[in-house]
Amino acid sequence: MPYEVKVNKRTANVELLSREGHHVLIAVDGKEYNLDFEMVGKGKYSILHNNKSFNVEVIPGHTIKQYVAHTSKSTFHVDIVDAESKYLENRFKGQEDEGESTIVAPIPGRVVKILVNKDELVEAGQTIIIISAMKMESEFKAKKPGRIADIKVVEGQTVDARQVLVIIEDAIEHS
Amino acid sequence: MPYEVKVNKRTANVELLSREGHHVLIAVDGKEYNLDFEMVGKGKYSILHNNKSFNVEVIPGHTIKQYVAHTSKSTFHVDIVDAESKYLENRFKGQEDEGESTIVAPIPGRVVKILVNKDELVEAGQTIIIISAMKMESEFKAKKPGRIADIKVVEGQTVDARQVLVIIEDAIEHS
Amino acid sequence: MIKKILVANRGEIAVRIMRSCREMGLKTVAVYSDADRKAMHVIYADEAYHIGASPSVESYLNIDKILSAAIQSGADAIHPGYGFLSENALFSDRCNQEGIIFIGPSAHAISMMGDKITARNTMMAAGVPVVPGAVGKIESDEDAIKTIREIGLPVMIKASAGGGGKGMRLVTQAKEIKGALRAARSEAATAFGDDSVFIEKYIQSPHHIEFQILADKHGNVIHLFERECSVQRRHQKIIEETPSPILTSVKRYEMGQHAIAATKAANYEGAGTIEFIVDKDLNYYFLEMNTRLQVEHPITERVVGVDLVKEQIDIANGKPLNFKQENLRQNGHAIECRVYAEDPDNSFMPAPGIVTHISTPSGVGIRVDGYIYEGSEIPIYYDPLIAKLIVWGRTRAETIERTRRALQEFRITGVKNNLKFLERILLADDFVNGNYTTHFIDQNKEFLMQEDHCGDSCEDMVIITAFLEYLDKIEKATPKGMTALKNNWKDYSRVRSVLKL
Amino acid sequence: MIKKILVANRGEIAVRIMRSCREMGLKTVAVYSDADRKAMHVIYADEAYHIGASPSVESYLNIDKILSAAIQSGADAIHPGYGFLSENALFSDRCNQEGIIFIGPSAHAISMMGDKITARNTMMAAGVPVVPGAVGKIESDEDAIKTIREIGLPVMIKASAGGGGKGMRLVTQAKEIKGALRAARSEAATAFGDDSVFIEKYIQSPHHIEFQILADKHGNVIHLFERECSVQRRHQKIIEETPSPILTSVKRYEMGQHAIAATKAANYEGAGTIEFIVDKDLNYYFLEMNTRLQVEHPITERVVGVDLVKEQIDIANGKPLNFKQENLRQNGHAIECRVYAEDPDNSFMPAPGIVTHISTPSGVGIRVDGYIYEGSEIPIYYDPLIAKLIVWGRTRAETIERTRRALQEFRITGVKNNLKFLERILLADDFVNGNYTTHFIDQNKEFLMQEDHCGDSCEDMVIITAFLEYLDKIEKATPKGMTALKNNWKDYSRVRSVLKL
Repeated sequence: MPYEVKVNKRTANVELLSREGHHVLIAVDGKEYNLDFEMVGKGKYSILHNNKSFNVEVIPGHTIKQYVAHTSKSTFHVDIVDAESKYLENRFKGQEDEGESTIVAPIPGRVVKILVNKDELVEAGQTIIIISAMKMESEFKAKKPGRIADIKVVEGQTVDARQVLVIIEDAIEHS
Repeated sequence: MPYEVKVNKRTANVELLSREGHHVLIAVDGKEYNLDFEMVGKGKYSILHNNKSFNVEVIPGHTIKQYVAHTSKSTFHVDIVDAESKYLENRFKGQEDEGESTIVAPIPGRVVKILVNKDELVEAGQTIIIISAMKMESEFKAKKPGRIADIKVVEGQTVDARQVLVIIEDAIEHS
Repeated sequence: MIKKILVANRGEIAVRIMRSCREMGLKTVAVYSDADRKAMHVIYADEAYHIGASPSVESYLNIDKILSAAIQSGADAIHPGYGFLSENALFSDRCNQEGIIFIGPSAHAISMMGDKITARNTMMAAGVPVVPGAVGKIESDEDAIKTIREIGLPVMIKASAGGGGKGMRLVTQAKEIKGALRAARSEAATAFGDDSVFIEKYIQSPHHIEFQILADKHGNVIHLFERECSVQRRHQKIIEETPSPILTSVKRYEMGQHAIAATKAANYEGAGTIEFIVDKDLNYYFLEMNTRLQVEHPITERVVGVDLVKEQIDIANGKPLNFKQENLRQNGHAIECRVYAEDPDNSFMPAPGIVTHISTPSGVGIRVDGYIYEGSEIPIYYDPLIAKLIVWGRTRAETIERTRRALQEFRITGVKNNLKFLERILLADDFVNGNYTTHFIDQNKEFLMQEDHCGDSCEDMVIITAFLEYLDKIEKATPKGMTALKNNWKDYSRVRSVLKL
Repeated sequence: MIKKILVANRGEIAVRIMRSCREMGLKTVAVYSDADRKAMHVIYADEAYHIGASPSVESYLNIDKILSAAIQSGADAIHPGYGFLSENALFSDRCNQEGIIFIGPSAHAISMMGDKITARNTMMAAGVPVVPGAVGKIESDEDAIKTIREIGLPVMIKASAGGGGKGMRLVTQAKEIKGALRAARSEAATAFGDDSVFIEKYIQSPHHIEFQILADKHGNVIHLFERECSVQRRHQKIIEETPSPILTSVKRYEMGQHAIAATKAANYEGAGTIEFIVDKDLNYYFLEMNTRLQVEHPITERVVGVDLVKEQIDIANGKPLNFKQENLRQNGHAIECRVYAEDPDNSFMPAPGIVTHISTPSGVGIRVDGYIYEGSEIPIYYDPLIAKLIVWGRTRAETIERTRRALQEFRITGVKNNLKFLERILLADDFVNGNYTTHFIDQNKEFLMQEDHCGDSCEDMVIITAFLEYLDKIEKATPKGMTALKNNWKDYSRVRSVLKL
């Protein structure tokens, strides 16, 4: 069964042709690779291809289909696309805006200051909240004008990465 | 429920009195310890006791009740004794001889030479088999006189640790 | 003689200090906050005392708690490391009062060098060149305008109590003076509780070169040559090296003599650093004195062949210096790279988290000072410095090649870090040619943010690896029976018949 | 100029060579046996070629397979490391015939130094002192008796083609001569296919001191001072140091000159080692020449400040030496500890296996050369050397203290190893005082086999840890529902009611 694999901006068709022990025959965008593929640690692989030695380490991302992969030179973001992913992708196409009205902590940290109140109207670019991590403060701003629908944290609170901090609603819709 | 724990030649009574998160109250031979007990890696523990910092690493042994433990200074062999172990211990008491008539590989290696044939009578101290590992050859000898009942390996064969190599029967019994 | 040392710090420097203590046969005491119970310095120490909640003000900056741990443990000395309380005169004093040796200078020396105006005046009196500027603090706008007219634009307005770039404002045009003054004062007041500022000539394209010094209690002072610290991002040093690629031996000698004079003028005891700002014509000016061990001290250790922490302890014990100036030499070249938990691709945002895997480089010429281990957590509360790579080579060229090799071997996963950014610096022409100032990062931004191309088949290997890892994971997640179903039709019918029963 | 190097070796030395190649911008080619597919040198290299089954004779000693990998990969040079084919004259020759540079001496030099009698005669001709003994090989028992009468008992009978202690017999009494001769001949015939033997005076309580030399293709020869290698067990070196604790600067100078003379006499090119046997009065005698890189080369690198592998490659490229004798110095002190996978508690039985965890020491003065990683397998087929710890200090005393600290930090679990045995050596008075000969291990056996006592509460901590780990394991192994039952009676009744439905 062929899969699509996205790496950075490229989408590649991948088909596993055969796998016996460490011998792997696999095609990427129609190009066949005959590999000696060995795991040498958790998520760490040694690959020999035509006697060239490659080392790739893959780390699970937020879902089972996402990985961050490292070679000695570069880092890649990889997504495995299967039928389910495709369905979800199509379903949510054109809805990318959706996430824009919430402010999410990109890193774990501590809420230093909340500069808005609930129901307050804010401008695009207005600083909403300040998070501190490792002696550095980062300001988070509204991406578009709106109304503060909810503030999910309080000053002094420790937050995790990806935690929702503030929800901003489209002001026009609700005014 | 109190357990017995054997460490080297000592047998200690151990009773877990309470455990909440990293706070452990435990008695060893009646002496109570109030510990800050934290895992800092697989099998690796940092223990604070009256502000003294101890580091112990435990590695599973051949059964779930056996461990090898390392501190920064020493290595220990630890056995957990529970009802089942005690039963087995009593059952096999006085039968320690049993293992003596087999020669078992103490380390993984390669069979270099087998110096006896099946059914041959051997003397105590006679060299039975030579195993080579890491450029070093080790000779294994009969512990008591007997008859070679079975040879489980052939020359050139790679053997694992604890693999049975040769079985020697008591010669008198079977003659 | 000191027998037990409490290290009032955390992270790599706490571990590094304890290593030297252990070599000297001294017992070590760690202190830790909530976030650091499982930190390496707690594991490494002989004893460990909890001193409070995670934020530094409640733990590593809490003088009372640290002193009470010292007393409880029976430590006879405290090593403050760098940062936290290391340049806190009150702490030095309090240790004294409790009869605990503070491994560092006296409260008086710390205060004197901590106030930039006093330090500046002390240096001028000692004949050490300072950046042209006002002799004292600026009292009014008129005062500022007059001073700036005297020394000429551009100038830098600086907070007297300053450090780390805070309370600093560059003025290039006359009309900016008043606004800059107001901004600098307000920032200084917020950051240091003191709005005093002074004015210095702004040195364009400067180098930042510092001299390591050691001073004992018997009046002996030596310097251990320079460190070139011009590779900085937002006043944060990233890479340091010694010898400096721009110094001549004549200048080195002169600056060394001035560094010694500066140290003597401050009545200084212990290890310290005299920072100079150097222009492209090698004119140099006293910038400030750091009255503590520096992050970058290992490159001096490597090239000069000393253990600076041991020297600090010997000095604190009242011993005369182990070296005479004439016996010291710079052997070869050393580079330090600071590994930060930060995300270069996302404006160097700090990146706390859990380290899932770490491979440190080793072999000829490599030293790594760090404190993280697999499974360890890098907390959100403290400095993002997670490791230091110190590389030695016979020549500067060899050291650069070796540093690149070491960076390629260095791998930390689980937390984002600047290892690849460091590798790019080591590849940048300006760095390789030794032709860089404090503007290096800005001037080379485009080059530094590029990634090495990994090649077509390399990218395919990445795709294949992630894909096979995914398949393995799916396989494992699928219940055993299901796998049997997929793989074996015979089993399938058998299962079906069982289900029918 | 060499652009791609095949490393005809495995383990730590293969990785160590590749590190220097990478620093020089050279491509590296690994070769590997079945057992080594996942070995570090394969992972580290740019290319890797499978050369056969696990036993060395079928892979790392297989000249044809290695040369064919070299040709296929387009490597222009081969580095043999130590052991395996490194002192094989035929291999050096075959490389030559294929137009591939052999990084090492000519076949002629290897052969000449490989035959102990020829080497001995060459040295005598060059004025290098040799152990008093016969000038040639012993033809008959009478010959032997006559020779022994001349030089006096005790004597050592040695195989001409010998090495590693094989074909050697000590004779202390006249009546032992014939038996010893027969035994030595038979062992030599079995081990080397050549039963030639010769006789030397037996040096009692000797030191084993070797000089590192470098010789280029232009007739320049330098030495890089000595290494003291007297800490041995069964002719296997365990710890080496430089400078030697017993040499005087006069002796060092003399021996250095003789090492250079010996090298010139052998018409030698590349890196090599002149081994001397030294008695308690500092009389020294040529023992043998090792025509390759030594295991213990890093202590010389550290103290002299060179990368010997880079020097080897430069020499192979035809470059003149990078140093003049008068510019070389010994800076400080260095000790190497060899970490073996062996079980000191069980007559040092080899201990292959899988490494479950490894913590390597780091910080000031520490270098580790190794090849194992977590999860890596140490195969049964090869040398038990798994890592080398190289420690530098300003003085010998500091180096010893630092080595102890490093050994305490060093932890390898999963395979038995000699780390604690090494620590005991560093604590032994005879070692600390620098007062040891090749009999050191035997003479200190009792002390070395003791364990540091861990203290009563420490033993209790071990008991507690193993016990809690056991409880956790039991807990995990118990099905979820069962745990619920045990912990919560409310849940229990809920589960019961579900079961009733």
